[in-house]
Amino acid sequence: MTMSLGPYASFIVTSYAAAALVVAILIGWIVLDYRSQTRRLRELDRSGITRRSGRSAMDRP
Amino acid sequence: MTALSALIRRDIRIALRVGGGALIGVLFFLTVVVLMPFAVGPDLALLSRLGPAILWLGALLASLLTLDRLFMADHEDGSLDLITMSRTPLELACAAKALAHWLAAGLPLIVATPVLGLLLNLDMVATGAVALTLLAGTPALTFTGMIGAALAVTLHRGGLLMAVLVLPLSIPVLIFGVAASQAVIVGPMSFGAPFSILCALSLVSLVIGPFAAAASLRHGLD
Amino acid sequence: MTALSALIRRDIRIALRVGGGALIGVLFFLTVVVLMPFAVGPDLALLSRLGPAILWLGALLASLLTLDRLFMADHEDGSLDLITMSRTPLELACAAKALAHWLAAGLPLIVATPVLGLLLNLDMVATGAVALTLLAGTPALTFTGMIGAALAVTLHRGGLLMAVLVLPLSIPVLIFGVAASQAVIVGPMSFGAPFSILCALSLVSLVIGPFAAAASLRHGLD
Amino acid sequence: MTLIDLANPTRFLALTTRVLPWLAAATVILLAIGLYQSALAPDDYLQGATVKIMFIHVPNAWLSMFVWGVMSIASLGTLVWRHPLADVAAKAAAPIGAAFTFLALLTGSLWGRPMWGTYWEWDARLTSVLILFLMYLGLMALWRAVEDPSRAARAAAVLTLVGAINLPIIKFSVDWWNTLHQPASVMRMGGSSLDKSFLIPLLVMAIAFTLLFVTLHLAAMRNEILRRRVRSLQMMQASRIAFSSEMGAGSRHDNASKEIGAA
Amino acid sequence: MQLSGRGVICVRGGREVFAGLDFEAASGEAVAVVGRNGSGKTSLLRLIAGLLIPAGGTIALDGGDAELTLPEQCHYLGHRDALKPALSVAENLSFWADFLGGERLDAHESLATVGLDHATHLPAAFLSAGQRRRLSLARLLTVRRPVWLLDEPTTALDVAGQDMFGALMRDHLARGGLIIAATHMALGIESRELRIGAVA
Amino acid sequence: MQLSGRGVICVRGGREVFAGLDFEAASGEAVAVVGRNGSGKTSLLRLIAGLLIPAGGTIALDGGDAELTLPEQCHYLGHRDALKPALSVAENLSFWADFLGGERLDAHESLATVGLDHATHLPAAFLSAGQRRRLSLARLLTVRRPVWLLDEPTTALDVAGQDMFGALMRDHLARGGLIIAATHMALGIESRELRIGAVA
Ligand code: HEM
Ligand SMILES: Nc1ncnc2c1ncn2[C@@H]1O[C@H](COP(=O)(O)OP(=O)(O)OP(=O)(O)O)[C@@H](O)[C@H]1O
Ligand SMILES: Nc1ncnc2c1ncn2[C@@H]1O[C@H](COP(=O)(O)OP(=O)(O)OP(=O)(O)O)[C@@H](O)[C@H]1O
Ligand SMILES: [Mg+2]
Ligand SMILES: [Mg+2]
Repeated sequence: MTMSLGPYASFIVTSYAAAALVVAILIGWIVLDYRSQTRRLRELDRSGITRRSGRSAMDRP
Repeated sequence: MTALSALIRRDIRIALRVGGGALIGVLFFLTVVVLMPFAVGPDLALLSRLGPAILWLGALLASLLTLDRLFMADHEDGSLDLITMSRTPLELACAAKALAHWLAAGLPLIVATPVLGLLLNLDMVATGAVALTLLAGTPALTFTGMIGAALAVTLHRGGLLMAVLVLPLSIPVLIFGVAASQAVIVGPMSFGAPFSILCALSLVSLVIGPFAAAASLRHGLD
Repeated sequence: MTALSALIRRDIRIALRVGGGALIGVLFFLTVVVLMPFAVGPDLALLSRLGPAILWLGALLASLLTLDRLFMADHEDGSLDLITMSRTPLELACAAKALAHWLAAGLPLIVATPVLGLLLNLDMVATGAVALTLLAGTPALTFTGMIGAALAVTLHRGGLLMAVLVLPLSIPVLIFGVAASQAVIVGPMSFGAPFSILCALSLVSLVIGPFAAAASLRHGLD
Repeated sequence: MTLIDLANPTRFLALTTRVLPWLAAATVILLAIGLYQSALAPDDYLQGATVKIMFIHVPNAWLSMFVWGVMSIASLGTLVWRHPLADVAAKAAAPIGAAFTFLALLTGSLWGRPMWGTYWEWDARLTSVLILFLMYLGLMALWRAVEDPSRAARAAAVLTLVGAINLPIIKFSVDWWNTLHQPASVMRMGGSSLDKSFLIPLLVMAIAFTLLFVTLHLAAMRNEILRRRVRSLQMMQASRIAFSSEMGAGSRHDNASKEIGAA
Repeated sequence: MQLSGRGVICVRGGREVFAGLDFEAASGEAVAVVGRNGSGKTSLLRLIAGLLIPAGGTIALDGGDAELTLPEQCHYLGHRDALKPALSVAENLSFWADFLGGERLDAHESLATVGLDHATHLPAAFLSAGQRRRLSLARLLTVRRPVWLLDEPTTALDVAGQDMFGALMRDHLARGGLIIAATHMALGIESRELRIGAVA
Repeated sequence: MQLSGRGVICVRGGREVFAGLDFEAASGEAVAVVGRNGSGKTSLLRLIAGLLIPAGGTIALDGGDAELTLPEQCHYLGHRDALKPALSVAENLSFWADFLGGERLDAHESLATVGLDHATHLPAAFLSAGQRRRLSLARLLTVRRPVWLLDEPTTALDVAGQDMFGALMRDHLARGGLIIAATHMALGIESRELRIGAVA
């Protein structure tokens, strides 16, 4: 299936591509951030710091 | 009432003795105005077309230059603690401080407009229009800028961060101020519409500014 | 040397933390640039003609917004006493402080110029020219501004004297900076002449600034 | 699970872990449907194929405002109830909102070039969206610049609420001033004036993007909670060291009972 | 009149400074808050003054003016003295008198009491540390407030100044006022001690 | 080493504060400057530190490092503590150590001595009044200077802090340093008194 996008194809494609790119950046940022935070929590956990309740810093119910 | 007028008188007195509120704005204006011919070349028609924009930019920047210490100085010497504790509602005290700032720093700009208008090749009517829009619009600049000044205290941060937070809020004021003056100078739009929006903006900021500033100060206590 | 580099590192660190960092500086210039079309109107040709002036005004403003507290903050918390007493010559300490200020407030603007040039519709050559003039000229703004900052401490006065003394000194810098950039963009003058004057101004201020500031601080002791 | 439970960060983490995969799956499916339908949508008789930009532009434009709305509600939570989860919600939303606003501006100008013959025009709608974008950036700068998150939260909340005034201006700017930009055609009094063949894909895309926002927001909130947990644990570590050396002043209590991460 | 706190919790910068603090002070009574550096004395005064918000517990004044909040009935004398260097001694004092409002004394008289009547026209920038402190004290005299919250009030005062200040406090208590003072030294008047934090 | 002043005249704001003041202090000796508020104690310290210029008379240090001026051999501890709220405790201290230069001690060690080693990474904005004072004291320890000029040094220190500071001063004197301290209270060490102005 081919679409005919007319004389402004580049504009349309750029729009969709930009949207995809920005959303991908957002997702990438969130995933990387999650990784680094959990890694730091694990490090703290290993160094023996626990939360007040005595549970490990990492445990997620 | 005595409390508020005491606050206003004190702030104006300090501004005149220390900050030189009046002169800094006027001088800043002058710099901006002197600079323009070099930027756009010796084209008098163009200069007078840009006149209102230049004056408005000057006003905006001059108020930024002095506004960021509006609450910070009082915070640093402990006055703000006493003002917060006092029987005067904090919103009113904030409004009084902003009013004092406008009187010391905004009003001189308006007074100086006719002189600067001459330098920018504006005719009498145009100068009058710019002065009028400044009179109607600069309170909005002060009262929105006040929010940034209060945030500066809350955040322990001044300078550029404050400017970055406040400038977007002042863009509408700038747009309508310049639009109203341009309407008089080149037409064809009416002066009334943008001017009344400008007045509306000032009135809205007169209400929102003190409340937002007081809220920010209250929540930033420590 | 350690003493001076410690001073520079401290001042930059404080500027980045309190001012909000280089990013905020860039954001500030972005806002100033975005502001212009609102004031001047949406005329791209005019905008690119005004471009250098706008960037130069941004630079002036960013240095003015922060410069007046260059020595005042150190004076108020007593650091200046210790700096004066130390084994480092006061002239060098002043120069170090000004350098730190330029690195924190002036350099980000120059780095951001290419991006801002795009928004102002400047082409590559023009953007390069503006960046070059800023690189050559902003030190002069900082180092003359420093004199005003020192006088502000001596005279227990901030804004007013700062403005009265510094703005006139910085007007030539602005004029030659804008003129040099304009020469590249619209011609027909040569770029070399105003640019070399600009460099000369910077060099002169690099020498005079620290001496004048240190003298003013020494005589203002109390 | 009641609202009170939700307010507890640990419960919140548990909930998001359970819900996020489903949300992500739903987003992907709806996006696929929306993209397929918009590919099939006919050309507009006036705008030609460029109308396809609408399916990206309009959802992003709506979301740019919606996200600020979410942040405003969270700000009320911060100021009125002083709830730490509200801080987290507001902080996590800002970059996502900025991204959507950026896309609305970008796709708008890409659409503007064929339609109006210019990428950018200083008209009221465009200008107010640009201001929205600058305010998003300002908020992000504020969050980054301030160490103490609860202090930053309160300041950001005030600024967010003040900035909310911009929302009605964006929404109604096309009605108040006659501008280049399209007046409302989907969400307006008296029903939509848009043809079904455009309306349905548009609505699907809008729902898909909203789901995308919810997914990203919950994930970002989770990150933020973890970040604060790390911070409070690090502070705890610092004061542990203090106790072992046992000297001088300072609080001897285990710290941060109010710190969200310590919950 | 009775000022009382129940189970007050103070959190600063994310760290708990003290928790579960109970205290009370009645009319005519002075409470000296003592404790190590950083134990939270200043924080307690700021909590009472409404300048910090307690993370838990309540602070209330019974028998005061029902129309006014607690902070509105307090004088707070902190480390920072709320003086403007650019204004003269008289201007500084009369500003606070006008701004704080309520029942008040003649400004010149209170300047005489604190020993600054010869310096009324001097800018506050010219004052020595002890003179600045005296000027702050004059504020407490000029405007009447039943509750005085004093943070290390005798700092920088010379011996004569400390005596003068002791007399002022006794006067205030005799008129039914109450005083909460954070201090590391003897307060110079009879007072009950409130210890915060572990014993040093 | 011997610090001496001869006929020192001090004029501030156009008014003569004191005139014809003679004083001296030798190695291992502490001088307590006493006098009423506004008598000129702070002014005297600032004259010695080179922060004020005497309107008459001379101040000289004999037997010190001949290559250095008097102020360069002094530590000055004033009312204002030269701390930057935005920097951490450790950053504040290490800046002054680097900037002042000369012979010096490990920064962490002196923080431990003043009881701030648990707070090295806290921003100075978070410190209580006494903790700020302790941080200023750490500066005196980290960088060695023979002459200490102290302006009401025990302000805001708790009892333990005052003891700690007394020990530090004795240490400094034992190493051959000399101390000039303006104070309204007992200094906590043996000292000679220098009275300025009329007797209170
Ligand atoms: C940078 C430029 C643009 C910006 C910032 C912008 C912004 C917006 C915003 C904020 C909305 C949502 C308004 C609402 O919900 O009432 C919107 C909707 C819309 N925009 Fe744009 N726009 C831009 C350019 C364009 C262009 C060039 C077109 C087409 C010619 C266009 C067509 C539309 C349409 C059809 C809607 C939907 C209106 C409705 O149904 O309510 N926009 N735009
Ligand atoms: N910056 C100044 N300009 C003019 N005069 C000043 C200045 N600072 C202080 N003075 C005056 O000089 C005199 C001495 O001040 P100084 O600060 O030396 O007193 P002090 O003995 O330290 O008093 P205190 O015990 O209150 O600290 C005072 O009368 C004061 O008014
Ligand atoms: N602005 C602030 N932000 C965060 N923490 C703070 C702040 N001010 C003080 N603290 C912390 O709170 C604790 C109590 O401080 P506070 O000033 O109440 O002590 P204090 O008892 O008055 O001490 P001092 O005797 O030294 O005056 C200290 O550990 C201090 O580090
Ligand atoms: Mg204290
Ligand atoms: Mg003194």
